[in-house]
Amino acid sequence: CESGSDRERLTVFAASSLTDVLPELKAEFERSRPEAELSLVFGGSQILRLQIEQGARADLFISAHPEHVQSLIDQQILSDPLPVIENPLVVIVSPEQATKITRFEQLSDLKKLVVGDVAVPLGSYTEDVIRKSGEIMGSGFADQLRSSVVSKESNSRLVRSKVLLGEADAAFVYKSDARNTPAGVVELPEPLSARAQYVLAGRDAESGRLARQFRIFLSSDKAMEIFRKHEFSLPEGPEADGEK
Amino acid sequence: MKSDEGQKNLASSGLGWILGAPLFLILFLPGFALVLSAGLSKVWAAFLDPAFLEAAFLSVTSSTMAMVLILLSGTPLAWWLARSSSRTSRWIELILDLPIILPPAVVGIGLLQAFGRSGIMGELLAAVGLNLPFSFMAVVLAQVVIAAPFFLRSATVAFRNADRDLEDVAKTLGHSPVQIFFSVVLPLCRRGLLAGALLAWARALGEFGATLLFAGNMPGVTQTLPLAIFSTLERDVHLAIAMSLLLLALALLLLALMRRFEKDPAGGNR
Amino acid sequence: MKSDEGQKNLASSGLGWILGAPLFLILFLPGFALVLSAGLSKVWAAFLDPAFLEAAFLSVTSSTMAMVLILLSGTPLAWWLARSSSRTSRWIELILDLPIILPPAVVGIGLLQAFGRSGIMGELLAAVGLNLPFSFMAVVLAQVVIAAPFFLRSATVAFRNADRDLEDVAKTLGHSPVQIFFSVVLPLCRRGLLAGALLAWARALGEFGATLLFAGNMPGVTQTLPLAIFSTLERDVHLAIAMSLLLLALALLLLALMRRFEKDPAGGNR
Amino acid sequence: MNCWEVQIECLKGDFHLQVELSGGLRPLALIGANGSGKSTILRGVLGLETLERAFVRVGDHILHDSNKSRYVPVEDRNLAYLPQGLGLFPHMNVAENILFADRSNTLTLAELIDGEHSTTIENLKIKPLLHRRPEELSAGECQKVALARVMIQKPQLVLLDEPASALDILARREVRKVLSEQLSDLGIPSILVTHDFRDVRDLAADIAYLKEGKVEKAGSVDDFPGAEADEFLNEFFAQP
Amino acid sequence: MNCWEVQIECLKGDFHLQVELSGGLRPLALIGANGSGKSTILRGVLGLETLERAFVRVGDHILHDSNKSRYVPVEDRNLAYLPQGLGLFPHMNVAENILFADRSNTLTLAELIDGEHSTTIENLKIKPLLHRRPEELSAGECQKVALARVMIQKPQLVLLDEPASALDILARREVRKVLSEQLSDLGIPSILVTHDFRDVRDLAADIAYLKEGKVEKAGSVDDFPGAEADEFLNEFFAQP
Ligand SMILES: Nc1ncnc2c1ncn2[C@@H]1O[C@H](COP(=O)(O)OP(=O)(O)OP(=O)(O)O)[C@@H](O)[C@H]1O
Ligand SMILES: Nc1ncnc2c1ncn2[C@@H]1O[C@H](COP(=O)(O)OP(=O)(O)OP(=O)(O)O)[C@@H](O)[C@H]1O
Ligand SMILES: [Mg+2]
Ligand SMILES: [Mg+2]
Repeated sequence: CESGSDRERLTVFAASSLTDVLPELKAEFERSRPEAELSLVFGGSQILRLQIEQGARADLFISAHPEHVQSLIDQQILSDPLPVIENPLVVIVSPEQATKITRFEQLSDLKKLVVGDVAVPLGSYTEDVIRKSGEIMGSGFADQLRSSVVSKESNSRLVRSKVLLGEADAAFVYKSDARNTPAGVVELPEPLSARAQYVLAGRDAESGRLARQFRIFLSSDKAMEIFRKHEFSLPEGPEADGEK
Repeated sequence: MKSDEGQKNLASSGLGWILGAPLFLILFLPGFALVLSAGLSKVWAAFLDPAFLEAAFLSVTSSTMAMVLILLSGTPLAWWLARSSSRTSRWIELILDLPIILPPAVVGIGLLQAFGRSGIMGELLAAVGLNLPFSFMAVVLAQVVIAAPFFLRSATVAFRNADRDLEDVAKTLGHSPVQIFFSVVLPLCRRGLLAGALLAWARALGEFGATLLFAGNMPGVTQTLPLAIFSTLERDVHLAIAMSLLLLALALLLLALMRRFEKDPAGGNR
Repeated sequence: MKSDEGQKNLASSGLGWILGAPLFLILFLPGFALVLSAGLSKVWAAFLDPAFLEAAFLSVTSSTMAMVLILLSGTPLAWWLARSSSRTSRWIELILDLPIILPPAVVGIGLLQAFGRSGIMGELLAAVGLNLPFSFMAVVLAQVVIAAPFFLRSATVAFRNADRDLEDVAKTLGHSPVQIFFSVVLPLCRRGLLAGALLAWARALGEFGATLLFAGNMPGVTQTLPLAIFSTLERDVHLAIAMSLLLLALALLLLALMRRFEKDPAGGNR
Repeated sequence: MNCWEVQIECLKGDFHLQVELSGGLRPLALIGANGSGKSTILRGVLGLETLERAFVRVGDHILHDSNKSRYVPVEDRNLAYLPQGLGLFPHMNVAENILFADRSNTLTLAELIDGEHSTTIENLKIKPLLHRRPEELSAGECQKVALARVMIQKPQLVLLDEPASALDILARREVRKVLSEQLSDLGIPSILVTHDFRDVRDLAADIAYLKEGKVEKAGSVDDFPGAEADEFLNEFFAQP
Repeated sequence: MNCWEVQIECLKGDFHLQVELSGGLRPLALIGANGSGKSTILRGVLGLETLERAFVRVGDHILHDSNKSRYVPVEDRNLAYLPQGLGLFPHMNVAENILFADRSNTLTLAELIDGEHSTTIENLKIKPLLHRRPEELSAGECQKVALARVMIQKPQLVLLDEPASALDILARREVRKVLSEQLSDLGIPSILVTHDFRDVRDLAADIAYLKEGKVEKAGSVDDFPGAEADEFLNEFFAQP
């Protein structure tokens, strides 16, 4: 694995919610250009940003929230931001309750709800959803949701694991993480919908050609197909959500 | 003029210091860097952060409860391990070290599968009305599992090193094993036990991964200081660092309190 | 017929076992639950996972290097701590415990700020061409910082408990302090030092947070087994558990190897 | 009937101990070369050794009978013992060490100094040491403390392992005097290991001569003629 | 000129030691009550005690002179010492314990058994013990091992702290014989702490009588008249 010293190397730091999809993209990309070798490093967007600030050699950085990329650009470490893909929020329901709970309004029947910590992108999106649900469905509903929260986790996978291990009844996660699980999936009703925006930025000086090619590859049809398979959705253009 | 004997001792322990200095620096510099990087105003902000006081209180209470459990049940267990010479006890001794090696997050998963709603003991616990995950008791339990091995190993070694002849003499003086344990064995093993308790308590106070998985992260219920710090890390690194320094200060305070006990009650130090 | 003396001993250590059983169960059940939940096929899949072998190799080499550093520099440091009675050394002893209390992730940040590009020692290290963060050496360094306190405390207690009179006698026999250290002090403190080394090594092997921050999570370069397990946890909980069991098996293997050293070379056990 | 009787068989490495002993109110002096098994016998009587076979009776109590699987735990035997290694507790001061032997657990420091044991403390000259730790004492002073710890007990049988080996000559004389008075006053039987003929003489003790784990000869002092065929006994009785 | 001279002042708690001693080739016997400071003097000469003031000369070497801030480290003093607590290393067997005293570090087990020290091992009767650990020995056997460790050394001065206290009477006689021969043969001076007059007599030693940290009286045996005003001396010389 380490042998490819003659191959061109590209190090990509990516938000941990891309753990499943990026390896597939990497395989596809490397198939089309055998001289390239991609190495993927996953972590929380904030942690990765900190590491890049402290000198980690990342050629490209895909963050789950535009804020982290923007901060690195402000520090003139990275440049050329590019929205890549979006990931809508859904609610997953523990397998035992999956048949009973199918609509968002029924969430107030559940006792144990797990959400993301407000400090991470998932948590801030979730908080927006709950706040809006109070406006639309009555403040009693939102209060009921808030009081049934038993834990505020630091990423979507941790949140999901609580439901899959049977400890929590339901949880707000990214749609990509709801794929291929025994849990029931409840989509958010249209007025409440929220989505994470993945933004990419790169180190201009060193990475050069290969990085540019990977950028182009990410917006190719082939890449989009893979993204869609993993339940990501295309960016809806700058006017859709914009800077939060 | 006092004897110059001291000089020689100094010289040879100076060697210890010279050889030990690299490790000291490696251990000291990161903490020092943290102190430098956190401005005083940040520390103040961390102190005022609503999450801080609540989490600090939770940390102190949960680690204290964990330590009580560890000391109460771990001391006899370590004693048994030290005194039993069977093969079984050798294996048990080994097994009890394993939670140190497992990543704490995996320990947390193990805890869920053992004491969770659908875990091995789940129905039993539900029958007595106990619902551990996402509760304060889960925090304590996670800390016990993560920290106990450190106490157990130190205590076992201490008991094993204790002078059996003195126990025999105490028996001939008519004291029961339990009396002997408290009036002879414990005082003789004091240092080793205290060191073990200190390691365990420090580890419990710093516990993060198992708590996160088994108890979750709920401010005011299960969010200990390390969890609060980790949450803060996602939003403001310098605030998180400042909070860590407060954790250290808290620990130093508690340590200084404990130091009073470490001193020999009668003043001697050997 | 052998004496019945043994019966009594058994009875009183049986009490230890009864009181210790709750803690034993609490420590044992999570691991047991993990073993149950991971099917054999998953364990096999984990073993074949490309990340596994690479990470296992990295874990073994890095923790071995960390232990070498800790033993080489930590032993003299602990000796100095045990023998110095100055106030400074008391404070240093206390400070050296602090990395246990800090959340490992914060230790990692501290390491970045101390040895990172823009850290305190950054320019110095850059001048000699060393770029520590996100390298294999960073993994070793993180493990040293996280694990060393456990060794230091155990070793300090062991040295403090050593019989000074025997050292004096060895001096009168013409042996230099260094000779005495190796031929008298080390053998007498063998148990405490080994226990400390064991704790430190187990902790180094399980280290996660500081490594993640300071060394990053780069397969083949800095991804140790706990990091690989954490990454796997994101994608497949059961695979991660299976991988953890492999980590445990690896640790048991290494522990069993170490047990051979713990035995007294001359056969006796006291 | 004898006050106590002991039958012990014990294996320690190559060493094989097999003895039968008994005694009345008079002290029994165990004599013999180094390594002949004297200390092992005392420890066997106390229940501190693993014995192949044993029958130990003290007064009316059978403390150990391996044929009937009877074994009274060490702490219930009510025997006073001065070990050869003294066995002082390093974490207790002298007074605490002595008071630790009080089975009723009621004796206070004040009573120790002023009560019935005041003469013991006085005679042994350890009053100024009461607040010191064992590590702050000379070897002889330690032995005096260990003796005091034995003397405040009121046991069924007293076992003393070379109780005067580190004492100066005056203290030795004193100890012999105090022991002989106290033991006969209270009517407590005793077994005493010694290399000093003066102990045997002053305590008017019977003698058991031990050789390589067996009782070679036993009896009162008068049973041992002036000149013996055995070199050890010869030298032993040649002492003044 | 004397072979060695010692001036020592030392404080230990309330105890104040202040002595001046010197000696020729003849052994010097330090006698005195328990706690009079005998062991402390030996340890002071060795450099093991913290001394207020000290001047220690052995042969031509000044080992300690607090006026001139001269202090030779313990390990460079080349004095042989038998501590009162014996100081055997529990992790070494008997042979290793003895060989550990070989400063040249060349002596092997075979040489110990067959070479120049074979008679020492023979006389002390410790040959069958060579492979045992100290914990597997009787008290007297331990003392014999400690003696053997002293005797294989060729020091400037020998310091013995009650070297025969746990020995049986035959072993004591043997040790006195071996010591007196070996010390005078090799011309090594010695200081011997003892409570036994026979040691003084058989080694033809000079005497220093210590009382509460001071030298009360010193001289050859002939300087001490038969009947003394001092009770201790009286009792001491009343020994055979
Ligand atoms: N740490 C200490 N604090 C106070 N006094 C002490 C301390 N150590 C020793 N002493 C006292 O110093 C005195 C001299 O002790 P030393 O061991 O030299 O006596 P000794 O002559 O060898 O007696 P013995 O015949 O019993 O061996 C004793 O009275 C003892 O109580
Ligand atoms: N663990 C052991 N292994 C082998 N032999 C042992 C062990 N323990 C004791 N011995 C032997 O048992 C014998 C009896 O020892 P014991 O201590 O009873 O002798 P003693 O008569 O008290 O001698 P002393 O006069 O020296 O105190 C000794 O020869 C000793 O070497
Ligand atoms: Mg004996
Ligand atoms: Mg002495």
